[in-house]
Amino acid sequence: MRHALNVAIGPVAFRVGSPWKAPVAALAGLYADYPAPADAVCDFTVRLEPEKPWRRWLRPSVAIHGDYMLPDAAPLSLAHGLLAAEMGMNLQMALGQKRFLLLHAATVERGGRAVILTGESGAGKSTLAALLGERGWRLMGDEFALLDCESGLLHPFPRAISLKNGSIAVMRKVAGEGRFGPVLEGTPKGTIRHLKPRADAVARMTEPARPALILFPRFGSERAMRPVGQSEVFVRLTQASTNYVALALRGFEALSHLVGACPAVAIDYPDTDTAISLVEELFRELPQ
Amino acid sequence: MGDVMSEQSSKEGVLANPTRRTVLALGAAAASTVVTIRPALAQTVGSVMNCEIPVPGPEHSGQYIAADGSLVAPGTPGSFAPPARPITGEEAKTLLRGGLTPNGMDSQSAQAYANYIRRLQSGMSGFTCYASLQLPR
Amino acid sequence: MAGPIYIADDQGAVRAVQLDGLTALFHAPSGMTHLVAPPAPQILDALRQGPADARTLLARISAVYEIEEGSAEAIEARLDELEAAGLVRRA
Amino acid sequence: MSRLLARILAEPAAARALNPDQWTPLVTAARAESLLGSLAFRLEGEPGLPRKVADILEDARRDSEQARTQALWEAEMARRALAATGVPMILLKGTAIVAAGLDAGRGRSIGDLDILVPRDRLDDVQRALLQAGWEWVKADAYDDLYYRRWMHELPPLIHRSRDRMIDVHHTILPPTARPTPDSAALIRASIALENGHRTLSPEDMVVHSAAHLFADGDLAGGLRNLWDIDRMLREFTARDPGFWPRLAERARLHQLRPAVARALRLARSLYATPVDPALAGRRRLSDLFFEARLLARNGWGQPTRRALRFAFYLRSHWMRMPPLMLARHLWTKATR
Repeated sequence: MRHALNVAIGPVAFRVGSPWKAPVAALAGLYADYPAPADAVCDFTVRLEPEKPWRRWLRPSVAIHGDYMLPDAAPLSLAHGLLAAEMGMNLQMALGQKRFLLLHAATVERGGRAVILTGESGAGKSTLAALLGERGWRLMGDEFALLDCESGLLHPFPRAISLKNGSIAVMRKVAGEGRFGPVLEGTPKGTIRHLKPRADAVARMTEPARPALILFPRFGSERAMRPVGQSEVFVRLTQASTNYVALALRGFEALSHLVGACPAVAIDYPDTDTAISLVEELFRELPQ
Repeated sequence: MGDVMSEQSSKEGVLANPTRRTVLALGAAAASTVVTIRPALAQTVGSVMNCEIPVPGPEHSGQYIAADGSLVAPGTPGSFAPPARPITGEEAKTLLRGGLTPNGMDSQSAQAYANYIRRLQSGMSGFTCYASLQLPR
Repeated sequence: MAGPIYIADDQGAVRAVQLDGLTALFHAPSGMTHLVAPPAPQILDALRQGPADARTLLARISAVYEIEEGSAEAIEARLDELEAAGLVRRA
Repeated sequence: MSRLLARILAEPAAARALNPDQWTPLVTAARAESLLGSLAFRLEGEPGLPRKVADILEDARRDSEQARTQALWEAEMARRALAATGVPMILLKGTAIVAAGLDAGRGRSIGDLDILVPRDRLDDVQRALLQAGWEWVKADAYDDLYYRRWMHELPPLIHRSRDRMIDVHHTILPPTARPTPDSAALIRASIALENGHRTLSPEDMVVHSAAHLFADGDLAGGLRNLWDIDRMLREFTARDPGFWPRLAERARLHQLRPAVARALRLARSLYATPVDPALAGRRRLSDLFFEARLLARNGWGQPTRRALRFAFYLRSHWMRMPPLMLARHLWTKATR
């Protein structure tokens, strides 16, 4: 690999390599403030490489390869190399993470207590977490929550936030231009722009927090909340986890403990201000 | 964490300490009382890959798609030529829900493609993508 | 005529957690998690007293619980499900 | 990087001399060769590993324990499904290795469930599996015919709720391959384990591994298969001094003496396996090609030596089919 980058995000270290300079350089820019992996050892390797040798020059397209791969993954255009890198790292986490119970969820923390925001893609959890991260909360991650099976604590995974379409403008109002990556137009998910988390979120990326509240946010309806029963939470979280089955008994114990220990609420919201007030209200009502 | 677990575990079993003469419904013969948790990728698939489904897969390229989704020889009456490009994950999701027909497809061929996708099985091109679009089973 | 005899794994093979109304079972031999609704946990418990056919199980369960008439079929259907999930097996 | 991987597997203490920046490539190559679990068990308790490496290896050990549970469970479900037919079901490959509790099973990754049954009971087996929830992985008529006419197994089946595949074999090499193993002898010599399963005899397990490695495929995953052979040879010969002559006898019986001899030579070369020199025979020039093919992987996990890989791919087809049939097969694949 001509170009390579090692980067640590929370407790996980990645090695990303490519024969092209551009995707690695873009990634290095976005993660300039992140530390290099401890011991110089990486958990996962991602390769952003041409699908066929001639595709390096001729209509270049980036295949996402690495330690773990999926069939049916289509390549991306070279202009979207940064998105390919993001997907490649996510893919290693989804298929290869075996230390923590991995939940597809955003997490924010205040006073050592963490709120888990989970739900179907498009529910707005990423934007909501990013906004909370600008309003007095520590952003622990916008994509994956890492539950430590032994301690029951959540570990941060504060990668650059992947903003899509409308949420780019929302965040541009509250975060300076210097924290944004390049605009990626016409990707399979529309327009994408990455936002670097605030400096404190990166500085505290090895500091775990105790889960206190599980929320299932849904954008688009009138303000509403509904408590969610334990068995429903259990099943929904197994479906939000890519490694629940692989972790076997450890996963079962960690998840049943989480479900037993945290209240869970489904919240509907018509706009982000309402969502933030709902999160604040529910967090205040938690027993100390 | 161990403490909470042992409190919650039904160590004694249900019969050992039952509430006497509790009514227990045994359910209809057709009802189901066991749900098995399966490995899940569905929620994350958009984050981990740019997924698409070739119709038909490269192992059957050139074949046409009948209305029920099965593969037939090119030109078979009532069958449809394959789409010019693979169907993306998003399009497949829309198709399977019976939503709008993706650009460049008429509704009948779209229906045949949707049926083809429904018949995909593990080991065939596109299956991982299809499986990832499924709601939790 | 007696139907097939069923056997359940012993208690040590299964971890159970109550979740409002349902029971989450971790089945160690398979590494699988099942969520089961009544009467499945009661059937498993009754079967742990020793291998039994559907009729014997019904007798064991009705010694403890009030159950409706003509339930042998329902018990058999439950046993089929539990067998498919690997939680019980035929002797 | 694969050469370093093979060396550390054979001699774990050599890991102490690794530089920090050698570990990521080593882990990546091990994952790509499905050998990370085996490496993790070999390095268990090795002092002085970087903290991160120790974590990665611990995760790999736990992961392979789960793979073992799943594989044994799938075997158990197949056993239950076939119990009423009375057909003897013999476990093959990875599942057999872990079911027998062999050293080779420590950390081994396991894919599909492979079983061997008598050819004249295939219909009963097929019926019982279909009834117990296995389904055909859809194959078109050509593939189906191909399997039934030319292969040593039923077309693959998958379980509809557990999503696991089963390969039902009636012998260990395609009938079209040049060597013809004696499948009746394989079944006759099979042994019952305490846990209710059956495996091939130790000698036949080694012969089968060698056949699988050199007479039936393009050597993809070969480094792992050769590791199985190394572990089995060491364990079986330590247990039983009469192992070598019996292995020689079984290899001859199944017409697989050349494959077994080559497996011995390559295991000795890559994993320093102590082997019987008479059975291994003289080192051949072609061993170098096999060795290069087995090691064709770099520290980014990428396959290397394209031309050599392609040559072995062609060889795998050539060996399995008489030339006329190969031409017909490739033609059908190319034109549909």
